[in-house]
Amino acid sequence: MLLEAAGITKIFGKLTALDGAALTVGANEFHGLIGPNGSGKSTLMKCIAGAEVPTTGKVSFVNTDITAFTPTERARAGMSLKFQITSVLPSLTLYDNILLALQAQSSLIDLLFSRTRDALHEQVMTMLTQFRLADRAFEPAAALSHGQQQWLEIAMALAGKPKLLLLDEPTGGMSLEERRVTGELLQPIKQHCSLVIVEHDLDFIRDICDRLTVLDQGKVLASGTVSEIQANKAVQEIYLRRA
Amino acid sequence: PAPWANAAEAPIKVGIATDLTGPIAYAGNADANVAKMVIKEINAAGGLLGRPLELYIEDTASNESVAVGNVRKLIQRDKVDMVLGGITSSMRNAIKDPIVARGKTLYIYPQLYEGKECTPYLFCTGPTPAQQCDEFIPWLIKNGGKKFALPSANYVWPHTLNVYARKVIEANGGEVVFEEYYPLDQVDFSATVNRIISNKVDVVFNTVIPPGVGPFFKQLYEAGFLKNGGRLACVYYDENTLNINQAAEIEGLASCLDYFKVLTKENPFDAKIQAAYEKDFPGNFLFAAGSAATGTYRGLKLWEAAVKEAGKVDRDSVAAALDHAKIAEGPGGPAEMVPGKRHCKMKMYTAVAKAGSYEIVGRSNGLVDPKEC
Amino acid sequence: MPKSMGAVKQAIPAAIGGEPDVAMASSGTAKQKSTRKILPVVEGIVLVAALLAPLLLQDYLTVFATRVIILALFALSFDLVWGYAGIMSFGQALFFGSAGYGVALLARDLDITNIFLVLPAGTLIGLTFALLLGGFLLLGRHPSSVIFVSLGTLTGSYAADRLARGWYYLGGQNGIPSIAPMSLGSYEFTEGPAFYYLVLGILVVVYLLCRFLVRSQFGLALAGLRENEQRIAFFGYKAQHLKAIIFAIGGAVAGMAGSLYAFHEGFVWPNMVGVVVSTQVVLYVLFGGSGTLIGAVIGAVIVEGVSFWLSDNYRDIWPIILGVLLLLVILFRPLGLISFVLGERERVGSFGAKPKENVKENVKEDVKEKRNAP
Amino acid sequence: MANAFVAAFEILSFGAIIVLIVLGLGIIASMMGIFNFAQGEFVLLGAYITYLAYAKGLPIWAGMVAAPFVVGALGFVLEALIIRRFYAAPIVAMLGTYALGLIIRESVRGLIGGFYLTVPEPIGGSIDIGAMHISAWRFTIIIITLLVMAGCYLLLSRTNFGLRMRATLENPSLARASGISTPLMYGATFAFGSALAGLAGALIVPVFSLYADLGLRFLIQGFVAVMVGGVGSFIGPVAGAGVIGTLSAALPWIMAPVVADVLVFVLAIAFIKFRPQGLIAGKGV
Amino acid sequence: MPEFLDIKHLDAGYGRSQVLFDVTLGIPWRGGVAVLGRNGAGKTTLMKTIVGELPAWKGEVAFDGRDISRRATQERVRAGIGYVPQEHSVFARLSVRDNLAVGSLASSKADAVDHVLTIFPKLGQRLDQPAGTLSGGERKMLAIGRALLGDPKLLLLDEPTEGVWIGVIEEITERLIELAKTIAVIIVEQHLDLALRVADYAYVLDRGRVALQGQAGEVRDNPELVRYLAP
Ligand SMILES: Nc1ncnc2c1ncn2[C@@H]1O[C@H](COP(=O)(O)OP(=O)(O)OP(=O)(O)O)[C@@H](O)[C@H]1O
Ligand SMILES: Nc1ncnc2c1ncn2[C@@H]1O[C@H](COP(=O)(O)OP(=O)(O)OP(=O)(O)O)[C@@H](O)[C@H]1O
Ligand SMILES: [Mg+2]
Ligand SMILES: [Mg+2]
Repeated sequence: MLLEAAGITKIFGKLTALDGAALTVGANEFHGLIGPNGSGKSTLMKCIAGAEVPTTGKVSFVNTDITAFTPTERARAGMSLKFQITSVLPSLTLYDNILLALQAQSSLIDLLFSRTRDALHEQVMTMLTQFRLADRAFEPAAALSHGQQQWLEIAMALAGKPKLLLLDEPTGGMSLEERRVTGELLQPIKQHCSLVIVEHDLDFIRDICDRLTVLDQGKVLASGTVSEIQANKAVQEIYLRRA
Repeated sequence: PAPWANAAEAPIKVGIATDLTGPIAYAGNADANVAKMVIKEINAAGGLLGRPLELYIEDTASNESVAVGNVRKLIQRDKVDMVLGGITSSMRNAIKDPIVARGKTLYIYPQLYEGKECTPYLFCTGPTPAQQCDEFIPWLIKNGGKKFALPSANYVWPHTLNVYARKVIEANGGEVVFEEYYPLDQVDFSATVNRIISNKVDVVFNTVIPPGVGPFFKQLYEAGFLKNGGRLACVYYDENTLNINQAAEIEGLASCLDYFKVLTKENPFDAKIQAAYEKDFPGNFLFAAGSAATGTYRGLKLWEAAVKEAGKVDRDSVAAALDHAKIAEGPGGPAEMVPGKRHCKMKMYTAVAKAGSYEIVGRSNGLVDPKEC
Repeated sequence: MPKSMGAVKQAIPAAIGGEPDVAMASSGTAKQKSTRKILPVVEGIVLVAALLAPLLLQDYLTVFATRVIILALFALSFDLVWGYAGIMSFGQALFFGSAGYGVALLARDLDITNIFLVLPAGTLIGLTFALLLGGFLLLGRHPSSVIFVSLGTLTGSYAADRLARGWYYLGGQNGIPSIAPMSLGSYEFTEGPAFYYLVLGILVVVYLLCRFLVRSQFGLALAGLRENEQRIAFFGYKAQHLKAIIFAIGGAVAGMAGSLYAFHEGFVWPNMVGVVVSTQVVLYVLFGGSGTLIGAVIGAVIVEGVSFWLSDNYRDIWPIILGVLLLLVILFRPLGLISFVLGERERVGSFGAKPKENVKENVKEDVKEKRNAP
Repeated sequence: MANAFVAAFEILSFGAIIVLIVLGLGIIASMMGIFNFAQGEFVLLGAYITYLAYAKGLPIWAGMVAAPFVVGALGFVLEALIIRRFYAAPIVAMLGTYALGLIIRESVRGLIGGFYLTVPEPIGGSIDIGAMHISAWRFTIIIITLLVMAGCYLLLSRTNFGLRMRATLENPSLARASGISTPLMYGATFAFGSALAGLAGALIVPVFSLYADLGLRFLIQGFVAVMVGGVGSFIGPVAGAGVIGTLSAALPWIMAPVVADVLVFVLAIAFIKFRPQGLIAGKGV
Repeated sequence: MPEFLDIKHLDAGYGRSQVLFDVTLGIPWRGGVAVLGRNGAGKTTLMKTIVGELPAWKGEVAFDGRDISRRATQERVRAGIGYVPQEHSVFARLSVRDNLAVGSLASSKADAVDHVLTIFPKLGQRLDQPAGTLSGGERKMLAIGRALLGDPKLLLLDEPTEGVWIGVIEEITERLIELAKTIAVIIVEQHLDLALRVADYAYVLDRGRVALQGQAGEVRDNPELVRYLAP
């Protein structure tokens, strides 16, 4: 298994946001994480990426225990996260945003003497073109609309060539057509990368994911292949229940 | 000025570098005013060596870095023949090198200070610890008591002065109960006041400076120090500093300086310069000893005497003459340089604050020796 | 403060009148406006002026100019940490002053004035102090907020000032006067043209190094740091290390400036480590324009020059006038004087060249060209 | 025993003075996110107005009452003309207010001739309990400080003012979209913070006498207090001021004052480092 | 008879870049209006211009018969416009309770908050939590709740259901349909179904221009629509 998170509990004050949740993702697997609002999806993603420290539980990645790793160390181990709330670097250009993500793992010497810059240029422009942002490459990211910022963030998350990509609601604010395109853009990475994706749009999830995990009130309600989940009684129930 | 328009030779240039802005601007402005007055007077009397005097004033801004820059203007741009100024010791320290060593110019320092300044070509015309303590402390012991406290601001003047004062106190049978130093801007003295009261100190020989001194005296007063017969002593207290506290809070405070304004009642020459000063500069900047105004006057006059004797203005000739220069009249009386010492003998007065003004209670017999260098 | 700096930054240009200079014709078909490159021109003009200055100025002004150049070096050190990495070092004087004190003690107690010993020593002292303070303030579990760092450094500098005033070995309030001149063999650097060209040379070298630094990809990492430290940590940057490194480099440059200053002025005094000088350097940089190296230099020159002139001509009220001028610049030119000639886009710049030009230009080592492709 | 009582009183009274001075600073820092470097000069202006009243022969308390209003009004005007432009950039704000402070300070220095001037207390002398003497005015200051603190607390917690203010600082555009007039809120808050500084100046001038650097003296202490207490609430800075004030008055009782002086700051930075949110984490009022 | 909100020939943008070109639209006194368009089409910009966060460069914005294009945002809001922004739609450091309190500052109804809490029971469990720590969906609920508390006569919703769980979307949709019977609602939405259920009329923006408009049903069936929504 590429990623194994087990027994993750996260307590905020009185609230137990995650209650022994678990998630396993294999190599080259696209894994969907679904559940009602406040069920702990984002919190679980953050615990995996290191943005939150779980109260208890263990995360291992490529057979190493990374529970005590900082976000930087996790990123260097090959994880990459797109936050639910977009957080691009507003006054830098789109180009620089991507470049920043691309060169993150270079050594200090490389950074100083810019040996990688030419090599990176092609990649930056390819990414931007793929995400239909190339014509705005030299504008500051702040000038993008919300949806465009989502694209940029996905591009940045992809740029680091991660082994595991964590996307928290990447298609928020996108139309059906735009979602479809996003799905297409994600497909090719399956060659070298696994994906955990949080989404509310079931159709989208169904289209691209191999397996699903359903969270409800901090607990894993069900986990399995798409068809297993669709047949699951408990899951159907929460879809009928109102928040 | 017109009368000099066709003078044969260029004017003699006098540089003043003093704190025109910043926390002690009141002193610096008074010094600058005195310089203007003296220069005007000399020029009115026909100048020096037949040449007019020209005054160059620069601000030292209580900021050593600004000061050094401005002093260089005096030396390098204006090429003055002499610089007088600097009020605090740190200022003197900062500017003496650009003036004397790098600038090869004569420097006169007019303020009362801690002594020990023995740099060649640097002449001091304000009182030294010996001049302020030798007669004053015995008076305090007689009129206050034997137990002294030495609360002080933490810088070189109090440190050095206290060493001397302690010697005199002990030589006269007194005792120093404690000697303590505070950051310069300390404004709360409850711990100190408590020690003074509980140790039954007779005399507080104070070298705390503003802004701390106001609250300090007030706290002492409120704790009943004066009521119980304690005596305040402070050797930089002059007319300027009287307003820091209400009269009652410093009733009986004793000071020892080379000049007090009350002397104008007994001394016609003092009355004359005081009147001339107030006529020209009626504002807030008082002609007072603690702000170096008297030292400035004395310094300029001694220098005038020296230039006259030397007959030229180059540094070495003037310094040689200034070494033993004398003036018969000055603020508080005559003054003369002690040969080889570059310090100045002068008369000293002990005065006591009564209801917001000073009363002279003691005078030195003749000129007091600075005992420096 | 939990408030993200990202949001604050984003608001700056719009809120303070600086138009968010988004060069694009229309929403869909955005095209970058061809921007003339003004920065190199400004740099060239300043350099030529600096080279000619001693020939045109009277002696005493050359001495003054020497000091200004040393202060410009100091300003550069602050600009590096604040303008480029977004670390608000409100205590930059601590490194400047401690190096000054350090070399003053070397000269006073050990008679060491050799330029090849004292300058490295001063630089090292600045570096060490910056590493210590920076390590304490910037490293740790939680990333430290800008306000915390600014007040932390300010307090550090304030405490150092008070320590210097209270410590007798350092001369207390009086500082250390009459420092012997810096020497090279039997030659002594006294104030004047030789000293001027010495510090100018040092400034140019340090400037070029800084320029290389901020335009390398390392500079991009710094820009990311300035924008949002937490975010770039998720890319895999060792954000805190980067911060500590740049802070230490800033300290080293400040230390070098401090030791030159001590020898040039011939004395050191507590203010030199204190809040007054710390604030002063911030003023230089903001006045000139932070985030451009040349802005820091221009700021130091203008602030010092104007104060010098004002104190000459408005002797009694010059601090007030200076205050008013500062306020006006901060109000109407929050991005500094440099923003009169430099657009926001060129200031923030981009680390990527546009594709077309990049093909044309095949310059290998020269970083500048790549960034500034016309 | 008596000694301990006097010590406690003295330490407490200095703590109260620092609290009084920091109140306004804390409100502006917490509610508006601006570290106002001109705050010391607002204190100075309060002191100066009190002095003016005294010098013109008016009763001193009249000056003390006028001071907060005049300084508050000035704060309101300055906010509209100057401070308003800085909200987006807290660091620029520090320098802008620094320049403002410089202008005010140097002007006042000109007006008072750079001297140290005494202003008598409206309630002078000391309260004598047996052999102990306690300053009547310092005692009054403690009482007024407590009253002002309580008043501010009520204002911020019991009225919508505090809520509007916090909403405005947190997200100005959303606050506007919620119908809050953000310019008015900023103006009112800044004026309120300035008025408190004016009051502090008026009350402390009899203790410390009037001089141009009066406010500056307390500025950094004030910032440190705000940080120690915690930005973001009203109570935080007040608590911080209490701690810093009493600490800097108490330490000289047990060690050399020069050491105590530096120690306070070192302790403060170390404390902030290990508890960055401050004594009281910024929540609520 | 003039429309409730009458926008004529509106140009607007950021700095020097123009985003909206000659936009004209009318919103009736009650009923829903949908604004559609792909990412970057200018929907948010339009909303911001209506509430006054962005100045109109040219053209006219009239509300309730009065020109409001020069008025400050807070005045427009007090005049009866409610706004749920797309991003930063809650006061992150204020508690949920305080967020709601800010919403009801202007309102006189005592039980208004309770009413909102019955719509979104989830919020009731989170009252003392800083709004910035809410989950994405909870945050949206809070933003909508806050806007409802102000008793608006015209409600602007910029993607109110982004990140909201399907069950809740249903709830929100019903509320909005309800609401649109009494007040005017402008909704920007990527959920085409939802938008067109709430709205009677729809505008489609393309690169800052109105490309298509008409009754909800017509627009939905228009073959052009897909083209305008595709990236
Ligand atoms: N820092 C925090 N402090 C307190 N509570 C928190 C914090 N962060 C999250 N929560 C709570 O934990 C719960 C889970 O939040 P999380 O963001 O993981 O939900 P989610 O599944 O991502 O929901 P959504 O689909 O709405 O984004 C929520 O109820 C939220 O309010
Ligand atoms: N602050 C800004 N400065 C400059 N341009 C901007 C700014 N905000 C948005 N834009 C540009 O204006 C155009 C319209 O943006 P707007 O946010 O209105 O789009 P939108 O229709 O709301 O898109 P989305 O569906 O992604 O939210 C876009 O091209 C965007 O890049
Ligand atoms: Mg979420
Ligand atoms: Mg939008």
